[in-house]
This record gives sequence, C-alpha cells and structure tokens, in this order.
Amino acid sequence: MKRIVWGLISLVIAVVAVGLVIFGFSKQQYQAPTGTVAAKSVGTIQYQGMTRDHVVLTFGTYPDSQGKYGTMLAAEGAASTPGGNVHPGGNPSWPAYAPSNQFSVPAGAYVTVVWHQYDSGGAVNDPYFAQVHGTIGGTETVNGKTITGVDANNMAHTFTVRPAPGTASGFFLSVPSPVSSLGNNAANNAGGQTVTFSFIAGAKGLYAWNCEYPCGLGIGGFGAVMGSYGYMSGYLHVV
Amino acid sequence: MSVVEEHSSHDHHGYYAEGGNHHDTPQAKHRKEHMLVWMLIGGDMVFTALIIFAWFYLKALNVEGMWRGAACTPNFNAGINQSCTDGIGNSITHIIPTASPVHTFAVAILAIVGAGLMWFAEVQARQGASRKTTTPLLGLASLAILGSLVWQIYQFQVLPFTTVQGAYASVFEYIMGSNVGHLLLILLVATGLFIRSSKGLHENGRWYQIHLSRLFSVWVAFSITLLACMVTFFN
Amino acid sequence: MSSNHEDIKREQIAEAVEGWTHGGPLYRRPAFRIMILVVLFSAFGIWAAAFFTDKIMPSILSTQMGSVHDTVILFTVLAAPVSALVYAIAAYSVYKWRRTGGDEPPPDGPPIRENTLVTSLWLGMSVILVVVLLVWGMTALSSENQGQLKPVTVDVYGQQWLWTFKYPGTGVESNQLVVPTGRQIRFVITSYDVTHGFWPNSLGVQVDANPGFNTYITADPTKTGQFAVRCSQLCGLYHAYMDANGKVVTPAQFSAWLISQGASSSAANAYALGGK
Amino acid sequence: MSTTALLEDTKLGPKAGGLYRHQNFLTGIITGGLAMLVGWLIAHYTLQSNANWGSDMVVTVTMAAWVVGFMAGIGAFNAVFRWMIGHDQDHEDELYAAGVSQGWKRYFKFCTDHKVVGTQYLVLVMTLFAVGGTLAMIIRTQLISPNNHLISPQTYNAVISIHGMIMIIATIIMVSGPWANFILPIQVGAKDMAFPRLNALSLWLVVAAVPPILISLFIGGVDSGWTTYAPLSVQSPPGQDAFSITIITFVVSVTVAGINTITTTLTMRAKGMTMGRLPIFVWGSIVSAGLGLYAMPAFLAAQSMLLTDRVVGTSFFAPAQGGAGWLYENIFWIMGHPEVYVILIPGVAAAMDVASTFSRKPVFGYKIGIGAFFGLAVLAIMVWAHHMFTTGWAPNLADPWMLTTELISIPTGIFFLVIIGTLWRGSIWTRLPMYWVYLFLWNFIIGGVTGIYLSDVPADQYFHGDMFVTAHFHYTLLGGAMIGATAALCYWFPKMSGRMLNERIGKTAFWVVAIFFQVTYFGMFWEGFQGMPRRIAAYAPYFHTANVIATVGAYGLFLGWVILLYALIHSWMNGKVAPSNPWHAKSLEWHISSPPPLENFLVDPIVTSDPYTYGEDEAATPAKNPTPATVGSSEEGAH
Repeated sequence: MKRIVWGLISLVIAVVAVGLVIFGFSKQQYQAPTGTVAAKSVGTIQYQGMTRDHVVLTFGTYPDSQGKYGTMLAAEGAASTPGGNVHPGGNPSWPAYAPSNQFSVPAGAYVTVVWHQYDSGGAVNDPYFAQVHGTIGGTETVNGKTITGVDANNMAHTFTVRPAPGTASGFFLSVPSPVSSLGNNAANNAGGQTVTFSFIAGAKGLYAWNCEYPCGLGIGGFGAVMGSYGYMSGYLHVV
Repeated sequence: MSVVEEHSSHDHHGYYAEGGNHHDTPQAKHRKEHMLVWMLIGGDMVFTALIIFAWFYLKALNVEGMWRGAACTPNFNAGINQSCTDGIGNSITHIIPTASPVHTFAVAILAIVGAGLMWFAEVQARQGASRKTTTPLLGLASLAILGSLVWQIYQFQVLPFTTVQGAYASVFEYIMGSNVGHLLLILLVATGLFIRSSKGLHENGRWYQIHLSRLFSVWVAFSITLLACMVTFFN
Repeated sequence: MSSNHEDIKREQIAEAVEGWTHGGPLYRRPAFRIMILVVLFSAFGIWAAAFFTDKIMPSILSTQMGSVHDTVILFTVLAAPVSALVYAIAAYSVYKWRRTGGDEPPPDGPPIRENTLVTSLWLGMSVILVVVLLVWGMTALSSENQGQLKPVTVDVYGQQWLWTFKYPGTGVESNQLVVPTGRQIRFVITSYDVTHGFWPNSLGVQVDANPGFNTYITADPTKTGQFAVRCSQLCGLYHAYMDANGKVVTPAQFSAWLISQGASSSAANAYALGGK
Repeated sequence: MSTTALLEDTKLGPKAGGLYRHQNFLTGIITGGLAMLVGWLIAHYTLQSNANWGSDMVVTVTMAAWVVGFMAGIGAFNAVFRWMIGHDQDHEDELYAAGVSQGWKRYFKFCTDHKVVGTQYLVLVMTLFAVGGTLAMIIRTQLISPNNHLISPQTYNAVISIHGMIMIIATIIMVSGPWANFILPIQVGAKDMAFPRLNALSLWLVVAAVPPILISLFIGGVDSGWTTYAPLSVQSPPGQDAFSITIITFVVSVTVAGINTITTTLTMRAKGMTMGRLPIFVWGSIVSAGLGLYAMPAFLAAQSMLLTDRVVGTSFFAPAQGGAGWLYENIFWIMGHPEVYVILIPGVAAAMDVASTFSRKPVFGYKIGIGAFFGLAVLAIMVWAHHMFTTGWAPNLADPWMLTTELISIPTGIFFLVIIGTLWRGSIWTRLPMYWVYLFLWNFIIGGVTGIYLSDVPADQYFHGDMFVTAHFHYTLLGGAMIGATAALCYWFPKMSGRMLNERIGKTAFWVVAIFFQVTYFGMFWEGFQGMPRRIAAYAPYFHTANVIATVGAYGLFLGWVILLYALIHSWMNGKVAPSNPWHAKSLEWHISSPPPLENFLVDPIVTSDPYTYGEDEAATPAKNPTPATVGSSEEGAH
C-alpha cells in the first residue's frame, strides 16, 4: 500500500514537473496574434505557358510592433485587433511585420505580394540585399514604379525567403523595400511605401523568411529584435 | 596517538584558542588555511594572466585599427556598417588618449602601503606586541586600502575615455573593475583584522590570521602594480 | 623497497606469463581465446569502417575529402584492434572469471599489483600509435596547401543567415557556390556580423567566418557534383537555415555559369580558365 | 574521551547557532526573492533608461541580487560577519551548524557536516540531470522530423544552450560534489572536510546559481550554445546575462570546493595514511580539483568579459570596436578543455576503485594510474586550441596542437590498462556497481577512439561542428564519466543511505540505459558522418532516418535513467538495511557504520596498508598487514 501511495506521489510530482516545463515553453512560444495568414485567391493567371493559381498576399512592416495596422487590414478584410501587439508579452517598441509572421501560399501558385512598408532604415550590411532576387522578372514595383533594387545606404527592411535545409533546392527570394517617405520620423500607418512583386511559389514545404536589414542592436545590428523570433522572422508555408 | 600532531616543530604555539572548527587544533587549522590562501592566490594568478593575455592579444591584433580608436577605416573589407562607431551610433574618428599614469600608480602605491602596513603589523604581532601596537597599524592599513579603493573608483571619473571607445579602453576599465573587486575583498579583511585586533584577538602570539591576510594582500598589491606597469608602459 | 617485495613482483610476472604459456592446451589458454576475440572484433570494426564510410559520408569531390575518407578508414583500422583488445578482455573476464557470490563475495583474486612487462608493452604500443597518427596528420596537413595551378579565389561572406559568394573580377555575386574542377580554389572568408562556420561539406574543408578578419582555406575539386554548404557554427535564430547549394562543374560550365550571372565573357573566361 | 560518539544526541543550549537557528532553505528563497525584487525595482528605475544596455543591466542586477540575497538568507555570511566584528562562533555554534540534533531539517540548512553536504549534492545533481534530461528530450522531440515546429528556433537555441550548460554544471559536480564530499574525507580518515563552512558554501552557491540559468529560458534565452561564443553572445537576448551570473557564481563554488578537497587530502589524513596508500579515487578527486582551480578562473574571465561587453559596452569581442571573437574562444577553451578532464578523471578513478572491489583484486598499476591522472591534467592545459582547428586562428600552429592532442591517448590508454589489468584473472563479482564498470569500458573506448578522428586536423575539417562531435563527447562525458559516477553511486549508495540498492530494478535500469545509449549515439554518429551540423532546429530530409534512431534511443535512455531514479528512491525508503561493509571492501569508509555517525570515527583510525590487500597473504607480508585498523579496535584513544 505504502509503495503504491509513494509511487503515485512520485508520478504526480513527475507529471507536474513535466507539465510546468511544457507550460513554460508554450508561454515562451511566439504566437502570432492572427495565426497563419493565407494568401487570397484572385483567380488564375497564364505564366510561361502554364495556367497557375493567382493569389495575393498582403502584409505590412511597422516601426513598432504595437502598430495601428487596423486600417490596412480592414481594407484586406482580415480580422484582427487594431493596435494589438504582434508579439504578446514581447517588446512592443520593436519593429515588426504584421498582421502575422506566418504566411501561407499554394504550391506552384503565382503569388503577388502587396507589402506596405512604414519604417525608416539606413545602410545594409551587404549590398546584395539591396537588389531584388528571385521575383518574376527580377523586379519589384514601388508605388507603381518598377525597379530592380534600392539604395543600399538608405533602405528599410527586406523580405528574404529560403527553403528549409536540403529541400526545394534553388528557391530563393529576397526583396528590399525603400524607407518610409517620412524617413526617420516613420510613424505607424503613415508615410507608407507600397512594394509589389510576384513570384512562383516553390514545392510544398516550410520556408523560412526573415529580414536581412540590420534593424536590431549589437554586432552587425542583428541583436535584440533580429535575434528574437517573430518580429523580423517567420515562416512561409507552401501548401 | 591521534591524527593531530602533539608537538610541532614550528613556533606556532597558542596563537589560536577561540572556537573555530569543532575538531581542529590551531596547528592543523593554520596549515589548512595557509594552503587555502595559496590556492586562492594561484587561481587569481591564472585570472590575472588571462587579463594580461587579453591586453597583449587585442593590442597585437589591433582589429580594424581600433585598439585606441585610431586609424579607423570605414567599410573595412566586409563593409561592416558599424565600423568606427562607439557602439551606440557615434562615430569615432579620433585617437583616444592614454589614461594618466598618476592615478594608475597612486592606486598601486596605496595598495602597496596597505599591504606593507599589514606585514609590519604581522611582524609586530609575531614578536608578541600587544593590541596597542597592532591595532593602529591595522587601522592604517585599512585606511590605505580604502584610499586605494576610493582612488580607483575616482579614476573612473577622470578617464579620458569610456568603455565603448576601443579595445584599449575596454581592457583598461576591466582591469580597474578587477582592482575594485580585489581591493574591496582585502578592505573587508583588513577591517576585520583591525576590529579583532582592537579586541585583543591577535595578542599572545595569535598572529596567524594577520599572516594569511597579509599573504593575500601582498599578492593583490603586487598584481595591481603589475597591471599598472603593463597599462602604462605597454599601451 | 624490500627484497621481499621484489620477490613478489617477480613471482607475479612469472604467474602472468604462466597464464599465456602454461594454461593447458592452446585452445583453453585465456590469451589465445582473447586473441581470437580480438581478431574477430577487429575484423568486424574494419569491415564496418570500409563498408559504411563510403556509404554514408558525402561523396568525394575534392582531394581534401578523399583524405577525410582515407583518414576515417585508416584510423578505424588502427583503433579497431585496440578497442577489440579491451572488449575481448572485458568479455572474457565476464564469461570466464565470473563468480556468483550472492551477498558473500567470491574468494579474492591473485594480488597482481603491477606488471612492468605488460605496462611497458602497452605504453610502447600507445606511443607507436600516436606517432603513426601524428605523421599521418602532418603529412596530410602539409600537402593540403600545395596547389600546382594558379588558384581561383572565391570571396565568401557569412551573415545571419545567408552565405554570399563573390567571384572577384567578374562582378558576380551569388548565394550559390559554383567552383570548377582542375583548379585549386582559394576561399577568402569573412563575416558581416557574428562567427559562422563555412563548411562546403563534400569538399572536406571547413573554416570559420570571423567578423573583422579574413580566414583562408583551399580545396582542390576533382570531380563534378552537387554538395551543400552549411554553417557549422551556431549563429543565432536561423542557423539551421543557413544552407547554400554548392556545385563543382567543369571549367567551361563554370565560365558559362558566370556569364549567365552577368559577367562579361572576357572576364568570365579569364577568371574561370585562368593561366597556369 | 570519545565525546564524539554522543554528538548526535548532544543537547545544545538555546542560543547555540545564533542566527543559524532561524535560517534555512525557505528563508534563503524568501530573502533571495526580496533581494531580487528590490534589485529589479532599483535597476528598473535607474538603469532601464539606458537605451542600449538597459535591459541587460536590469537582468544582471536582479540576478546578482538573487544570488547575494539567497546566500545571505541561508546564512552563508554569518560566520564571515561574526569574524569581522571579532565575535567568533563558539563551539556550540559550530556544533549547531554541523547539524547536531536537528534531524531531517539539517538537509535544508547551511549545514557544515560533510555527509549532509554530500547528500545535498547528490540530490542537487540528480535534480540538475532531471532538468537537463528533460531539455534533451525536448531537443530530440524537435528533431524527430526534419522540419518540426514543436518549438521556435529561438526557443530551440535556448534549450540546447541550457541543456548543455546544466549538464556541464551537473557533471562537474556529479563526483566531486556527492562523493568527494561524503566519501573522500572518510577514506582519508578525516572527521570532516578541511573547511566545513566553505563546503556548505560551495553547495549552496550551486543551488543559488541554478535559478538564473532557468529563468534565462523565459527572458529570451541564450542563442549561442553552452559555449556562448562571442560575438553572437554579445548580441543575444537578456537571457545571456542571467547565464553569465550563473557561471560566475558556479565558478566560485567549484574553486572553493576544489580547494577544500585538496586541503582535506593533504592535511587531514589519518595516521599511517600515506599518500601512497590513498584509494585511487582520492587521487582522481584531487587531480580533478587541482585542474578545476586552473580552469575556473578562465571561465570567470570569459564570462565577466562577456558580461561587461553586454552591460557597459566594452569591446573585448566586438570586432568593429577592436575586439576579437578569437579572444573569447581562446579564454573559453583554456577553461573548456581542462574542464572536460575535471569531469572525467574522478569518474574514471571511481570506476577503478569499483573494479578493484568487485574483481577482488588490487588496482592494477596504481602508480602508473595516478601518473596518468597527472599526465592527463598537464596535457589538458596544453590542448585547448584543438577546439579551434577550424576557426582560422593560428593555422600554422595546427601541428603542435595535433601533437599534444594525440598524446592524450597515452594517459587515456593507461586508464584502460588499469581497469582491464584489474579485471585480469579476477574473481568477478557481478553486483550492480560492476555492471556499470563494464558499460564504462564499452562506452569510454568508443568515446576515446572517436576523439582520435577529431584530433587529426584534416579529418576535423570535416567533422568539426557536426553531430559526430556531439556523439563523441556524449560517449566520453555521459558514457564514460557519468557511467563511472553511476558505478560510484551504486557502490556507495549503501554507505550514504544506510540501505541496500534494489539490484533487480537497478539491473533493469542498467540494461535499458546500456542498450538505448548505444542506439541514441549510434544515430548521432550516423548523422555526423552524413554531415549534419550540431545545434540545428531543422535539417535536410536525408538526415531523417538517423535522427529518428537517435530520438527513439534518447527516449529509451531517458526511461532507463528514470528507472534507476525509481530504484534509488524506492531503495532509500524501503530498501534492506545495509551492513557497514556490504561489498567486503577494504577502504576506510567501510569500517564505520552505514550511514556514518557525525565526525565519522569514534576512535581515530590507524592505517597500516593501502585498501587493496585482496588475496594477499597478510601474515607473510607484514608491511601490508591487516587492513586499516577497524574502528573501535584501535589501541589508541581519541584526542
């Protein structure tokens, strides 16, 4: 009897301990406030002799993660809380992508990205990222003007996507954005630059994206916000 | 026969009679604590050696010409955009001056004086001096060490640079911080000895705690002096 | 040391030798049986090394990777008998000298405190093995940096979390590493932010990308093929995703690739085909 | 006058112990928590405003306040303070501090009795292993599929870093904590450690060091592995500050503990216990402690420089301001390589002693074995740069580093010679501790020979930084040192607890551990050969098979350890009462009751031979005559 009681007590303690660890980690996990944002289908498109699904993905970049992205989202018809914090429990003054850091697009689709960029910027570590890589035509459109790159010494964030290790070899996408028209006075939801580009989604799988503009602190500007998951980094699910 | 020596060839009789560990003779206690102090000094020597290594290594590498904030070339080969900034975005384009050796050596000399006074107190106590002799000596030693500590902290105010200005400044201030830590430690010890001496706890040949404290204080004074010479003559 | 003690030592040596030579018929002697086990275990180890190394390690695309394969096989061949000896004695002791004592211990074993002969042999073998290893390593190391041809320089930049490769003189910058066969490749590696580990794995070389410094490594590709360039030094959030595709191609393909990346054909040919 | 016999029942005066009477683990936590709160408030309102280092300063101050507060609350500074004001503790205070007449409560106090400290260490080590093991399970679960999304990459990096560091902390103290504190003083015939208060201090410093490193998981984590290579660690989230505070605290603890072990052995041996008669475990412990004294200051230097880089902006490791990551790597490995042998040597030494007892033979080559410990210690401080073969630092020095590294195989080879020499023609008594010795042999040789691949520079250019290295050092540290420590645990468990360990459950645990250990690390070697880097949260699909094998193995391995833990707890509560010498071994600890009384020996022992007199004709060799004098039969009285 005594044995059983002690056994049960040990079991309870063990379960509680493991439970606490799991609870702690679940709290630690980044939870995007709106979950995964799926690209909206707008029909089909003919590209290089193939009919592909045409989808539109919309997101924005804000100088702080408590951005008032309500206006834009309303226009996109997405449900979210205006003024909400992109990283619950995180640092609200850090810049962030919104409304989520998880995006999903269909495999092989023709994806058009509409990116509203409201943040300021500066010089990038590697001018390579001031150029457009991997889009259709190798170009992006900024406020209606088609370009192949931006000023490496005065640029804002990038949207850089690469596949998970060892998969879908060859897929690579990196698109820079110019700084907010308000420059260093960048404010949420003002001075926006609309960056548009299209790419053909790769094979099914998980792709990681992040920003390669050093907008954090520390060595190479990659500390703080850049080293923390969820603000300037996330996943592109190709489904 | 027990594990404890009944007779010691050393002249250590009767210097320790109060409490202490519940199963130690004074001789055994002295022997152990002597070993303890030397091992602590040994560990501290490794630490000091590593500081010296860091100093000469960074000086020799002179990464991006930033040993003393000099010869800074923006966009060094890899185009690092943080080149020539002080870590908080301010550009450094000047050579920072070296720290004044006056302050550096003032700290060292005061530490030497403190350790020397402690040593003198030990000699007196060994010769059977009463508290009337040792207490003022230990009090003066504490004051000298306190002076050294205060001066070391004061030096932070008068440095011609801040931590962010190059590797030279970094190691220099790290050494100062290490000195503060060491001086604080021997200040506590010296103050304790002073209070204990004033209560007569070092009378009647019970000098061994002064002896042990002196060993460590001398090492600290030595290491401070060594580092002071290094930062002054090899900068 | 008393003469008594020396007597005991001598007796012990004699006793130990007896185990080898007078333990009854050959097949019953411990030494013989252990040697059989050693041979069996070693054979297994050597077979496993020879069989698995080529099966699971990435293919050999450079002389350096070839030397990695050779080293793995040689070291396994050397290590197998040593391990086998320990395993054989351990296994034999459990099998043959085990006593089931329950709560009471078995009778004491022979008080063999030391055996100069065995110890010397053991030490001697260790030293010989070390010398072999050292000579092997030094030879490989010294031959590593001798290229006969004018090397192709590739500038490698690590950053969180992407590799970029520049082919100086051609203006090409890519996130793909393409190198030609038949030329020594000299990588000049640095980092924009933190320390990364540059590891083109089928080339069998590896060196860190350090911010503020250039590091150098050379490889001699011998065979065309694909490989992965990985980051071997934890570099933060997306360290796992810091992969790049690598390709060894023929010089002509290399030149064509450079041109497709925007290099002028004269620059590409000069760079790719180079002079001797 | 054997007053010591009655020590446990001594009635102390109502004021004995002074402040100690009101201090225990709980007051430590309360005081530490309050200090933390105060530290946080002050730092938050005065330092937070610094835009660059504010949050780092706040974390540093808060965590340091916790350590100081906890230590003050548990009573670590009482004696120091009383020394300073010249009001020393008297004999009764000392007895109170040693836990006289406090029953189980002494285990939650700043208790100076070495046996209490040893037991506390054992529980602490097991707790740390449980935490580290759970983290390992999280890592392996994340790696069960190529692109698992169980935890974010940031959390993954934090988990691998904390798993690594917790395990390093736990393995450094796993032998020198429980066994060098509990068993070593008895083996040399001492009544306690040389510095009982420092002994308690070393324990509680580790306890104080643990919360910061766990808290670091929840304030952004550490994203640079247990090595916290700069400059990545300079830009890490604030978890790194808590991590550094943990290390700095731990360094003090290990230094103090090492000094204590060495001093005890050198100054407190019983009459007749010459250095040549010490059990080999004692030799291993003091060599390891001495090596720790050399290594730990380097850890302090590395982590304090890192901390100043983070909180006041110095530039030891920031290249743009004149620093160099290579500086960190050098200082770190000046600590890091000796530290590996700090972990390994006592584990090996314990395995040698266990092998001797259960082969019923003396340790073979006692002297050359000790020589190997010293040889290893000396070589350990000359090989640090082999961790830096591929960093690009000083490539011209590769040859000498390769030489010293490969020389290490000579002393390591002697370890095997000693153990198999001890087994040779022995009477192998297959009790549980001996099982672990065999597993030690099996694992450690795999760990040893795989190290040789890594010592070869050209081969290291392939294997460095990949899972091969991970598998290699798990084979040596977990498979070698920790299995040796487990042998020691099963061997000395009856002495510590006064209960016999349930061998049936213990052997079940053994087989599960032994088999799944091979499965786990076979999987990792496979990954390594294939070229999978360490510390990655996602991997290419062709590593999948090997990873599944490793993960399944890891679950089984974890289960095995849980079974062993169950055996320990079960036996500690319900086990058969242990006799004083269940293994019929000959070293001094087996001559006193299980568990030993306070101050160990009722009568001071006189030692007339080493503890390895198995099978020797005791009458014919008077020099080795009988085993250490049994307690109570000595003709000499206590002092």
